[in-house]
Amino acid sequence: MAVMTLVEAINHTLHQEMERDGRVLVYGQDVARNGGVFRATDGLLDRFGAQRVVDTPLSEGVIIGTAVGLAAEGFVPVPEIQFLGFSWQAFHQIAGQLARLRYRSDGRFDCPVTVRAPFGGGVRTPELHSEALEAQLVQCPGLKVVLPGSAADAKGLLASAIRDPDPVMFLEPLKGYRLVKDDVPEGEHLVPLGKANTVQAGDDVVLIAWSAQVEVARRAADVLAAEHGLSARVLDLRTLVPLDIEAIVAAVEHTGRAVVVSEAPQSAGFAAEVVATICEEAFYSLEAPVARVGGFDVPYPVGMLEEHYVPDPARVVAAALRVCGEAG
Amino acid sequence: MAVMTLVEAINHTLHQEMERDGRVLVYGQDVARNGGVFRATDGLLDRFGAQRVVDTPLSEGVIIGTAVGLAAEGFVPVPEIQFLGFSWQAFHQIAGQLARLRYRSDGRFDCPVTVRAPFGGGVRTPELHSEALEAQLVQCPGLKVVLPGSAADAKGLLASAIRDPDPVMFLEPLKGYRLVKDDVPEGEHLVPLGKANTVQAGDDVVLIAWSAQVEVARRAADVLAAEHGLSARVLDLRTLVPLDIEAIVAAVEHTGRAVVVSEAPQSAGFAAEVVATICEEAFYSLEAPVARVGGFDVPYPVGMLEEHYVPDPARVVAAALRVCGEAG
Amino acid sequence: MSLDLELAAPETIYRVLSEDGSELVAEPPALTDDAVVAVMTEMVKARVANGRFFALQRQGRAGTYAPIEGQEATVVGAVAALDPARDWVLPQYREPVALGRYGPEVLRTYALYQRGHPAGGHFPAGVRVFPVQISLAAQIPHALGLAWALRLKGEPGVACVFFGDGASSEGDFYEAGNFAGVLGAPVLFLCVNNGWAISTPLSAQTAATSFAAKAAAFGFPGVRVDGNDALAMISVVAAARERAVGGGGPTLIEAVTFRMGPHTTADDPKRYLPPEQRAGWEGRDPITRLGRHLEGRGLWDGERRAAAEEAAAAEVDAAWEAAEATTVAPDHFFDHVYAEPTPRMVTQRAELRRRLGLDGPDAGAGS
Amino acid sequence: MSLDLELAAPETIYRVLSEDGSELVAEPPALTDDAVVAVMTEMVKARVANGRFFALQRQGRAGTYAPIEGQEATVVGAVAALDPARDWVLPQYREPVALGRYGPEVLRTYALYQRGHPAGGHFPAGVRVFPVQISLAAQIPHALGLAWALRLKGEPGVACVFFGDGASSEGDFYEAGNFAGVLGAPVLFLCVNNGWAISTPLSAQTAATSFAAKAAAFGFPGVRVDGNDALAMISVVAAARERAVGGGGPTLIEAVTFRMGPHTTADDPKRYLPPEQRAGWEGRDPITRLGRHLEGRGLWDGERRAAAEEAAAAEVDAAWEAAEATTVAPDHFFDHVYAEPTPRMVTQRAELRRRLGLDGPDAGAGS
Ligand SMILES: Cc1ncc(C[n+]2csc(CCOP(=O)(O)OP(=O)(O)O)c2C)c(N)n1
Ligand SMILES: Cc1ncc(C[n+]2csc(CCOP(=O)(O)OP(=O)(O)O)c2C)c(N)n1
Ligand SMILES: [Mg+2]
Ligand SMILES: [Mg+2]
Repeated sequence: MAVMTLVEAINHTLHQEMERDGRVLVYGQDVARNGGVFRATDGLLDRFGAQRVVDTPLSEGVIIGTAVGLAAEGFVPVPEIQFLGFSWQAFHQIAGQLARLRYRSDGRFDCPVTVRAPFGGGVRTPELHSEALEAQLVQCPGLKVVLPGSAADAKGLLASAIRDPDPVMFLEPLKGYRLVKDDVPEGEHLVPLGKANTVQAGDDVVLIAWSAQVEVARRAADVLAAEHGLSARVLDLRTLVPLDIEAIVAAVEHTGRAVVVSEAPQSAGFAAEVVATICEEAFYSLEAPVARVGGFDVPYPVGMLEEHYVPDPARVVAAALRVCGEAG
Repeated sequence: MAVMTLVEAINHTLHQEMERDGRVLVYGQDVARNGGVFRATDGLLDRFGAQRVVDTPLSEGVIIGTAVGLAAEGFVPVPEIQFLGFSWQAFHQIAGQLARLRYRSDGRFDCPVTVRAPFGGGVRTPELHSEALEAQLVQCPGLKVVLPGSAADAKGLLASAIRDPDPVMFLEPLKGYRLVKDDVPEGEHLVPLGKANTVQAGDDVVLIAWSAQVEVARRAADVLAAEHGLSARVLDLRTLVPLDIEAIVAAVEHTGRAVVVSEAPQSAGFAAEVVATICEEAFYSLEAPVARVGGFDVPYPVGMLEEHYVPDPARVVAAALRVCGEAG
Repeated sequence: MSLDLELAAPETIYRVLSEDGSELVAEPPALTDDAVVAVMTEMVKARVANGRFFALQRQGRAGTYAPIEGQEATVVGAVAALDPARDWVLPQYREPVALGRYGPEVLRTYALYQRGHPAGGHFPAGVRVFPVQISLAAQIPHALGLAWALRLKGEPGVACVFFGDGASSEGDFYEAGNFAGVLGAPVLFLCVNNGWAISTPLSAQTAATSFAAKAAAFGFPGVRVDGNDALAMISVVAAARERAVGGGGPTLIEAVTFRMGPHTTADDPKRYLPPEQRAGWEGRDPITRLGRHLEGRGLWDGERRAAAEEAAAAEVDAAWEAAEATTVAPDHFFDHVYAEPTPRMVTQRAELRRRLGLDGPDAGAGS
Repeated sequence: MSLDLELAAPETIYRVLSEDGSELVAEPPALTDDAVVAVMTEMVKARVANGRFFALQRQGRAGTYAPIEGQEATVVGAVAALDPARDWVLPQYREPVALGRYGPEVLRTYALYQRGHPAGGHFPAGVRVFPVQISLAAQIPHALGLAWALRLKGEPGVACVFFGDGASSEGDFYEAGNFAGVLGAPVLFLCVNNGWAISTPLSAQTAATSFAAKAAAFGFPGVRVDGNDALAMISVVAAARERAVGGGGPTLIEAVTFRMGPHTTADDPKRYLPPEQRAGWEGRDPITRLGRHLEGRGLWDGERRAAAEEAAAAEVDAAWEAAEATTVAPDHFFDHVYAEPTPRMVTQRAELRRRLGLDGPDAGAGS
């Protein structure tokens, strides 16, 4: 065990996976010479050389498109999109090609590609550096969508993603890169894709979240316990595809009340899918409507305004009190 | 009144709107010389000339990107994306630029752009010609998302979209272009954006749908009445942004039971938003969980298989019977 | 080889055969007689297959078809210069009937594709052909990825990607071309300039003096070749391949040809095609052209053509009958989305199977 | 004007001033003395503003800043050749401090932008400057749309779009360039080649012989100009503008310059920049260069520079103080998503206002 920040855990895991498997390639904008704008790929160029660690031109479409060809020839590409908002430049290759290589070839080709990108906001970036696009990616069958919330999960999920035979969108909490810090097993550590994690036990209400919102939910749970005598369970979904429906249903059957926390715009965000899933699979366990706490139906705002846009513990607490029938 | 197919109604409306407003421009792939691969723009070149009706190179990104500049200079662009699946090539311009021109300029620029594209499947096309991407577009705040289900609505909604000061994704049911045929008012006919339409009254269950699935829901309603003595209400949402929450809530409060029909992949599809909205706004009126009938979590399949993928009345009937507690 | 790609002016069109095939205007590629006859035979087969798939669509038995008529030399000539054991071919959608050199499985697989069968995307392992691509230009970055991989492995192969004059307007073409130049990867960018993108003529597609000229944006050679001259195609692609395998990097090849048929069986060229333009190309048929040359060499005659057509018809019919005989499970579309289905897909599939009564007699009750 | 864009070889770099500014190597643009001094003054202002925004970020008062140091002549020279009443300017993110010719509102608005205030995107009506663009190359198709509109209206203006060497690798650049060639629209594509895209050098960005050479893909002229030579920038942009307004179509202009500072205040060039490369550019400062020329003409001296710096500092400080004094409603982000908010936005906004207690004393109870 060693305490690492989330970005250190990513960097450490990339070193281990490139060491383990010579087919793993890391490339993207500023990943080699500069070690990535967040240092996630720092040191890889020196260690593994210019054949396996490559700075690409500024072309997201071809960064993803080449991964399709490299995968078909047996490599394991781990390209980086410098900020998730710029995955839109590559959306035709992500949704139409990367996600479908196996399907379009009727099973001929595996597609073991892991696309890394920072996810979400909270650090006053310029436009398009803080997007939360998980719902758009979940609407691309063929992709797996993974969002670690802790450094240990970042390692375990990234290693699993890289070894997975299918394309994974690996979305790293931008705000958590340096803020999130926890114990990370130094040796082999795999967290399976598709298993949610109960971050904290609790009986009155379950707070369901992913990525940076897990920490927001956890802090809300502390407040609920300390100030309102409510025992809140915190469930980190970790992966949206595959979705751990069982864990969601079990949690809701246990608490009867749920709040879903996410930072994307509310309408058609993934929180809606969680609510719909709960209503389909655990309707009769519900003692109150499920509440959503999330971004508003506006584009991610500029620095001066983001604090009012991104969910905070107070909003989660208020929603939890509402679903628990208290003065929310 | 005149009976028109849906594509005739589109063509007729484009003529009227270009006549009415000299700022309206129609451009895209094969829209001029060829009149569009579905003839939606047939005759516009002869009538309005090569300055206002333009065949563009094969570049979706710049088709949308130029609309941003044209709009900023006071024009009213009505570009066409030949098939919705190819809007992914332009997704960075749609989601990051077109949707945000007003927002990024803090209100300086209007963005009266209407992007037309065929939506959905059912006619055995090659890949990427049958996508249902409404949920991804709803996750782009700044866009309005409009999906007519009848020829009359196609006219009334298209005219409203073209006159709207904000960008509208106008999604036309591919399958309905020639199959859907109804009475269309020949003169001025505007259907406001944001108002759902009760296609058929009913008391036991409401079938909520949009685009081509409205007809599927209607036929299911007939079967429910004829074979099961159930009175099904059919609500055509017409526009997903703005969403007519009031109409949804009123319908659910009236019936207590609901089925949402759509053809996109289930996970994170817009149907989830409808279910979540119902659970938030009309939870205590629900007598049973809301059911979703839709596509599966797979890419749109090839011709031989699509009949098993796209919802059909039988599936809607089965779901309705389930939510009504009958042997579904 | 006399042809110097570095010096090729992107405005002059490289030819080996005169337009009527009666004489050689440049040194022909070094090929055995059998090899040249094989090229001719493949062109004939492509033409025959073209007629069959067109007819099958008209009969409502096969799906929308994109005819290759007039462009056979571009594709057959190009692949004749490739090594099926080492080189990848990435088609757009018009080329598959002309890829016989990559094995009989190609036509069989394509027949399944035209039938709307999912296996139509699955060229068998070992066959270095990528699935038909409908999303224009999307296959171009894939070709770069394959070529990059070959280079990393030190394998002496190339990726040859076909795309149309229209597809060349997509960002994917330019982004891949630019990155290919930087990597010096062994990619042959084969732009099939057939004059039209559905109803959009060249003049509305680009103002560049040629498509080959676009290579200047990438820093590697661009060359124009007569796409109706099979021998010229072989020479140019062979030279580009040699250069790429030798580490010389990519080449952009513009094959100048013409689409004699409609865009697809759903298209009506009367709406946009000036009849005189098509007429101008009628005298330049690639099969007649190479045929005349081979006749001069005593390698071809009406009899052999008849025999080739007969053999082709038999092969196409067999492929089609096999395709029509190939069934598919209605829930097949769940099979190859992921290596392992998600829990939700398992539920969805079970529901579908129940509904369709695929799990025994008493299944499907109710729904 | 002596400069002929049609004949410009995309490899030779056009200059008017010798590198040290001591002599004229080509005919200077026809400008009044006041106009040239104004160019000099704007460059000084840009340099001063650059220092201020850098410092403000370091003090934690302003957001991440992208320094323009070294590139002032490229931007100030280019806009000096434009007509603010008719021509649109579309910046990337490094240019705004050098757009003073478009009015004092530009700097004031940019100060709001650097503060993270939403009004930072709103250049006042009448100011033909598009919002700062972070999504690389995304503004290039917008420029084409604006130019297309001007042509349709018959207005004699152009759209001049700035983008970096890195941005030139995006599909948006190529797609817009190609369509602009077809339309013959009055667009000036101004590629600011400052040697680097964050840590990515030119050699990893493209293998083309120059960025100007990419114009061959579009069918219009490409020209290289010394981006540290304000007079050369004026001549080239003026010629391109004249050509565009006269219906001659677009021009691709590559300004060769160098980014003397870090990519942004968040960047550390020590990680990638060879010190000798930067050193090589130290002697080519654009302000010193034009300064020497103007001194020779008796139009400039240390005193005037000091005065210009003082005036600039005052203007920047005023702009910043105004920005810092500008408040914003916490729910402002609901204002300009649509002309009319959706019903759901109305609910969301009401909830936010209640929570923040913006609707009177007893509001916000509970949540
Ligand atoms: C990205 C994308 N946009 C639009 C289409 C619709 N479409 C199919 S074929 C075609 C024309 C293609 O022309 P070209 O590339 O010249 O190939 P050709 O058909 O002439 O062989 C168009 C516009 C598509 N398939 N993909
Ligand atoms: C589409 C897109 N991809 C990636 C980025 C991240 N990014 C910001 S600036 C930059 C480098 C830009 O280099 P260049 O275009 O040469 O402009 P310069 O910074 O040198 O002025 C990158 C990669 C972005 N902003 N937009
Ligand atoms: Mg073509
Ligand atoms: Mg640069």
